Amino acid sequence: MTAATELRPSAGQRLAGLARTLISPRGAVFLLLVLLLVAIAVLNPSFAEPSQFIRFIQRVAPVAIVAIGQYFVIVGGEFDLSMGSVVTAQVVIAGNLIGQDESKALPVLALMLGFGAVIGLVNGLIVSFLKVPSFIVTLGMMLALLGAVLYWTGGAATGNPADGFREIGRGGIRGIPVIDILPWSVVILVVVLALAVWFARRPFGRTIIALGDNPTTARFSGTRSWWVKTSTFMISSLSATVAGVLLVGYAGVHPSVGRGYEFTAITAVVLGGVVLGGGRGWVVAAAAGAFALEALFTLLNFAGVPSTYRDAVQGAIIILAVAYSATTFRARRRGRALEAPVVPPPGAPPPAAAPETSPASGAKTDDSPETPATPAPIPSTQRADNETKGGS
Amino acid sequence: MSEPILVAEGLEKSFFGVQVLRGVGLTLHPGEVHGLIGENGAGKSTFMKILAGVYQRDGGTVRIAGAEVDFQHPVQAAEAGLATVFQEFNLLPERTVAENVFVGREPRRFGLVDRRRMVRQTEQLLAELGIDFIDADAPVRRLSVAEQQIVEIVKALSVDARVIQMDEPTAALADHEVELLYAIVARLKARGVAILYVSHRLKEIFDLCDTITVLKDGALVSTGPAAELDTDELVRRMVGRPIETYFPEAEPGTELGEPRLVLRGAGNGYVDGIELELRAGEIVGVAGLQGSGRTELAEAVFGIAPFTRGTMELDGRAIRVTGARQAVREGLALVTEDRKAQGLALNQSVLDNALLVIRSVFSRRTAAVRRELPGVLSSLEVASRGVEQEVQYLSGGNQQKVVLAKWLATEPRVVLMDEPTRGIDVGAKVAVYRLMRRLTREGVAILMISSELPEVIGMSDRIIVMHDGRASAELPARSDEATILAAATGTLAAIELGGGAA
Amino acid sequence: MSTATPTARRRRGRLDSSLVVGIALVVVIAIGAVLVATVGRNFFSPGNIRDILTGMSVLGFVAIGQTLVVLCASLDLSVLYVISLSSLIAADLMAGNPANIPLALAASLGVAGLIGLANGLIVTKLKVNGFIATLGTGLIIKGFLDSNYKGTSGDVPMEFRLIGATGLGPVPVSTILMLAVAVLVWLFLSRTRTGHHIYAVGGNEQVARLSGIRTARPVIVAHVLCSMSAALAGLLLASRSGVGNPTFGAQGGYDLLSIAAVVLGGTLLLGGRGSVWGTIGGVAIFAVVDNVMSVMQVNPFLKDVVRGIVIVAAVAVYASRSVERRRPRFDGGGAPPPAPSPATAEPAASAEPASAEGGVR
Amino acid sequence: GCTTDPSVTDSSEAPESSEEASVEWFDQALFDKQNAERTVVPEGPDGQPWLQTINAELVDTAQFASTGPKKACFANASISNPWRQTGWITMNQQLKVLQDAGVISEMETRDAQDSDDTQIADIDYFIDEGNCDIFLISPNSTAAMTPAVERACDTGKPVVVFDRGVQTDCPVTFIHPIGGFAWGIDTAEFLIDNLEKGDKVVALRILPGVDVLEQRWAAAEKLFDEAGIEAVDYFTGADPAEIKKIISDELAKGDVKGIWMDAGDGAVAAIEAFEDAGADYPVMTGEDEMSFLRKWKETGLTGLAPVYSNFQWRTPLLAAQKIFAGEQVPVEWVLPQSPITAEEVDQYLALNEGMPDGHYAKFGGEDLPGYPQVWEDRVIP
Ligand SMILES: Nc1ncnc2c1ncn2[C@@H]1O[C@H](COP(=O)(O)OP(=O)(O)OP(=O)(O)O)[C@@H](O)[C@H]1O
Ligand SMILES: Nc1ncnc2c1ncn2[C@@H]1O[C@H](COP(=O)(O)OP(=O)(O)OP(=O)(O)O)[C@@H](O)[C@H]1O
Ligand SMILES: [Mg+2]
Ligand SMILES: [Mg+2]
Repeated sequence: MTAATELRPSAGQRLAGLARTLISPRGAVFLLLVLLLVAIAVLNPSFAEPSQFIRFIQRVAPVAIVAIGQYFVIVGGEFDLSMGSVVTAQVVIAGNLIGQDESKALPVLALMLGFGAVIGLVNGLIVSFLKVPSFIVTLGMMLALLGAVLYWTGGAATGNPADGFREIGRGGIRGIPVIDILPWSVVILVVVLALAVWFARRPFGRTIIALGDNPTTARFSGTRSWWVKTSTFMISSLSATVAGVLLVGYAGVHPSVGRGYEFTAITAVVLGGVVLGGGRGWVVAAAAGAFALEALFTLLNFAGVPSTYRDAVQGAIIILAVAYSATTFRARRRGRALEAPVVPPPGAPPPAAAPETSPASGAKTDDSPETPATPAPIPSTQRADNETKGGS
Repeated sequence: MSEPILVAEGLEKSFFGVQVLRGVGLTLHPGEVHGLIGENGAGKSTFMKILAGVYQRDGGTVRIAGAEVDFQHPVQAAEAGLATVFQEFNLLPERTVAENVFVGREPRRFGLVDRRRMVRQTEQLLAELGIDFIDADAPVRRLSVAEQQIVEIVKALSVDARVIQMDEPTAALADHEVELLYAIVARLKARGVAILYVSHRLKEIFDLCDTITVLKDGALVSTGPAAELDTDELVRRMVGRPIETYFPEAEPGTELGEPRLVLRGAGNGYVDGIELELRAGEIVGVAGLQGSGRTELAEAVFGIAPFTRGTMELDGRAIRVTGARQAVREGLALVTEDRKAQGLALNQSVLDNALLVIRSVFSRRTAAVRRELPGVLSSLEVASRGVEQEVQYLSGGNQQKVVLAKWLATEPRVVLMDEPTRGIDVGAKVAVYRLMRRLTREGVAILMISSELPEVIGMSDRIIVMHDGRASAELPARSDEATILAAATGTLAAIELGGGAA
Repeated sequence: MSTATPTARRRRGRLDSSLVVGIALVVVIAIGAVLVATVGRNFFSPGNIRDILTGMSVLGFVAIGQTLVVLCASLDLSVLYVISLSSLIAADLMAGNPANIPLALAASLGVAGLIGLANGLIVTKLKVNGFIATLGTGLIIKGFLDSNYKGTSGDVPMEFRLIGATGLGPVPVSTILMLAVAVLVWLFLSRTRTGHHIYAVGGNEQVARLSGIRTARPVIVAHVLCSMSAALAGLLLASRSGVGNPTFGAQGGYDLLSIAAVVLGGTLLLGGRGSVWGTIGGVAIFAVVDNVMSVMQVNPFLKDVVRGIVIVAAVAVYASRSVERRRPRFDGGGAPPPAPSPATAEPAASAEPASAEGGVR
Repeated sequence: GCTTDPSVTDSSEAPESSEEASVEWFDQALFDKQNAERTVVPEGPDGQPWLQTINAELVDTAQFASTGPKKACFANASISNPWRQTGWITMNQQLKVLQDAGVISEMETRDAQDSDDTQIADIDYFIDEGNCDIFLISPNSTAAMTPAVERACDTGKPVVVFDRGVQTDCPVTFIHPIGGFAWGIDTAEFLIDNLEKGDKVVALRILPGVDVLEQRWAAAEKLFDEAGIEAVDYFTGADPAEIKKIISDELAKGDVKGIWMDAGDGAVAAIEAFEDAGADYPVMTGEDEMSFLRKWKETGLTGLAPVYSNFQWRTPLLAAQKIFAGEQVPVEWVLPQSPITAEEVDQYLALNEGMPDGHYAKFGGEDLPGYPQVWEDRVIP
């Protein structure tokens, strides 16, 4: 096991590993999602029909895409509170600039993407170069952007954009056997998720995580921190743009479209086990967090919970889910530290080989896992390193 | 002799299955200064932390004034009269000196924190130490490292301890400040306080200590009156083996090549007038006291805080490096002194850390490097449970090897190593030394900053000594410790003094 | 290093905390006064001052509490609903009867304290990030409010309304109360152990722990006090309007605004540094900006644009100030220089300047 | 863990305050009053509904009679929704007319951005600093604004309140359309007429706690209940995405025959949810917002557009004119409020062609300067 050689896990080990993953913080969100979906299907069996289920995915797509964008910002160690306003702005832009003229759809789409990129660029540059906390930068952007868009449009959009454009969020490929219709939203979500997974594994994506984990190390390693950071903001603004395109198709233009999306996205990402503060988390889990959140809302709808109680249930579940992750995470981390006896390097001379060692040595040579060295109130440095991230 | 105030017997400690203390014990008497010495990683700090209640011992007993104690927390220890100046700083930079001194046990009057008393007592403590240049009301972030060290000492003194442990208290102090500490120790001693004193500076040990205990690899080597020892004997007990086997010789085929890195009159806000020629296949050691600007020299070369004066040439080309990214592209590598803060992303895997530089600077080479990586890691003898293991679970030495792997992957031509063996065990050290020799044979130029003089002496082809931001001397290979120290303290004239002091 | 004059150092140290906020406030006031004068009004007239101070009071209460929480590196997003809830509890319990005032005050502060306690426990014991924890508790309270209240409720007796309606000259009583709370919190932070420990825990939890501080306690206390001071904001709103309202909190957007005011006041979002007076300064900046925009009848949508820009710009001023490396040993080089010219080199330095074209690539 | 139960209140000290401390918004007396007002033929100039009155009880304003241009101070709740934006545009155009006529010198406006606290401060500022000759107030909420409005009355200057009311009689006049109960009755009766007993109606509500909105639902819910219509209500925040999700889920649960809305925002999304699910169009009540009228026309569904008369935004300034002229004005100026029916849709669509979707068909500004450009471009001062 030395020298970085890996063991090939057997099938049984893999299954056990899968089970462990599901109850682990990393997999908890998938477990939660499955439970919620099953509960919905029990309450309303038609939900499980492919044609209904695909509609559910269509509906989640914008939130999931926003969560994917927010994932990159959070895992890079920052926040993006401006996503909701970007969604709103893009929705209103689409309504006002495209109007009923289908031929404008493509140019305006390009403009929207450009606009999204610029918003992210501005956020990122201010965070990187003016050293303003991203919480504040994106909060300011959230206010300013929404105000500017409302000012520009006199508070409301002219109207829904042309149906051709709205088809992206509303329509799909019809006549598919089992599912009847394959909404474009679903296709786009799959593409975005695939891109995100691919991107997160690319050198650049891994650099984002490393930067979120330890910005100093990243800087000393030659990372162009400002660009990496800025790009995460651009990704999130672009994902908000895509969500805006889907939403304007799905629902139409209104200045309240996108309201609260930043919090929904952050919640989804955290539900997905991504650590606020950066450096830890899996993009698929973040998307799953969005699905879990939407499934929760749907479940509450189907269960007939009065709409006023929904927030309360949502709040409780978020706290419990995150507390579960946070506490099991700590427990596991402790456990892991225990089960990780570091094999001394073969090159190292055995300690006892030193000529003048005290005779008292050798009293305790077994590799038995030691308790992690610390009294309760003082964690050893090993644990301390991520405690600051995982904790409050 | 009086009754012992502290008796520790047979202390044992393991971290994750690696035993770092094997039945170590010692006895402290009131008014005694007890030196605890040993190599890096010998277990000195661990021993102190067990006494202080930071770590729980696995075995052994500790008695204070005859009563057996088992501290769960340093505050308990402090209440029992045992205070500790830890090796790492434990200060809150945003708080004032007085607030730091009294954090956790602020004095109160009518239920409110008595700020004035806090400041007054701090000033008093400072005055007792004869220090007038630290403002008790100034935020600690404004203090220099030395001043911060003094605050740490004051913090320990403020509990009115009967036993004070000091873990390398002079590491960050300049000469006259060391004198100051001497005075402090003398005063404490006169008060009947027992002091357990750790230092790597043997001269200090002989100047101050009544008794000396030597640790090696977590085990007790000897304990006895200082008067019975001299420097040579002490070193022999500490190191326990001839230094020749410790530092590998240059590998056959290593050739001194063209100058790779040349600095002429280079300087910035932190270093000044640096003259340096680093040739292919050469290891140049940089010695100096802490705070002498060695790290800043490396950082300047690497573009973290670029030079603003003078010239820098790389392979004969004049260049200005203004950022780490550019430095990496130019073939430079910087193994930073603070592994955890600057060298690693602790939550990431071995693989991710090893690929960090490649991914962010030469991303197109990632796939190729990734294929070679297992080979590199095994050649460095990295012990891990696989490349997917998070580096935070690795031992310090293995972490350091991951840092080295990260840089080797970039195939650098000039490697700047800042304390490359800090906090890693003997075996890992030898591995690092071997690696350095291998690199030089391949024509790499190495600038090695180290606080461990034997290492500097054992590995360097030439030695630069820094003092107060300037290169105060350039010494040939195998220069003796005394000369280096003299240059480091800016008192080259005192060369003769060093070795024979005791 | 030992000879550096401590006084000079101190002056620099003090400059970048509350003082900068004060300077920023003065600048904002100066600009505001000029702008207000251009529309023929007097910025310093009693009515205008009263408007500004009134604008400060509610946000001031919330931001004071938020300061405590931010100082220990947490956040409180639930203040929004605590404000509404406390206004409702108070107005309902008072029910127009002055005799009920003490009970009503005790009840709303008590409930708020319990909510803060819950927040603190969730953050410290369940290890849920403050952002998420308080987002969650906020939603729970919101659900409670929406389910149990359908609009304004209760009746605040005249005696209690006077607090919101009277003033000493141009200074409203509510502002005086707010400033009194600020003084109390300032005393709490500077004169109690828990206050000191809040800074310690926010600054470095490890160090705090090593120093024997039970680190959960200050965080919990901060959350409790934050909720209670949000409740004071709710009480003030009830006093000013005569009723409780389940949307009082949301109307003012006090969650994010209070955090922005805290950061604007120079408190580190990561905890450990900051002061109540800075926060009051931040709140005052907001109030002045709002007042000036109202007097100038700025389009309401544009007001948000200006607010957004002010928040970022003001924090940028502080942030860029606090980016300081260690002190340079050699003058001339200074902190990371933007475009150092080799010409400034000392005489000893080499003659040949580093050529630009020889360098990169 | 809360110590109060809102339904338990000490009623001894709470006179005539039906809203205060009440869980239910339903108020039989008000319901009956508004129900009756629906069928009253309004008095006043033909074709100028903003000057018409219903069951007016006039009050003398001779004490305010005075010549010369006057300064109006307008404390506005907000312009945060399309209805208020449209009205605000109309009001400003009306202002121009009155300024040209030398009645009003200027109107100083403070916008409270939906905050009670801000609006109270705004009114106090006007009292101290405004040099106001008349206060126009569109309260952000009924009970909370009462003390501030009383302070404005105490200055002795005329006070005009419109849209939402306050719990005091001190203003010279309180201008509003018939009200929420009338809306609720209009819409519920329409749905009941067009649906069968046992059919399901989904009610889409914007937000809780605003009296004019709550009363709409209070009336409708009562009538649905009596008629055996199954109605479920949701708060949507006017977010069309939210609306669409809600309808989709309801459709997944079973047939939805009717849609009831307490405001027109988002009507389109509701209709589209039916289209996307392949379900039959519901019987639906929206509002006179253009987006709904257009979609209604396009789909040909069975619909009704209840109206919360947007033209009321003209009335306060016109009331000011009357007050300064010493003319009598109604104490409670009830403006007509009649829904747009299927027969009238074409007419209103034609009338408002070119207006944005967020425009309100019965905005009543056709005779004002700037028509139609100002409304088409949504020029917000
Ligand atoms: N918290 C810890 N977890 C794991 N290993 C540890 C921990 N603390 C110390 N060690 C290991 O224990 C050994 C002894 O370390 P210790 O810090 O006591 O050495 P030291 O003698 O003080 O060295 P130095 O002179 O460098 O300060 C080292 O190998 C170190 O890596
Ligand atoms: N003039 C100065 N005033 C205050 N602090 C200084 C000064 N110069 C250096 N320091 C501090 O001293 C510490 C060590 O300095 P530096 O890294 O330059 O020296 P070094 O010789 O590399 O020391 P080390 O042995 O710690 O690596 C740094 O943290 C730096 O902040
Ligand atoms: Mg040590
Ligand atoms: Mg160094």
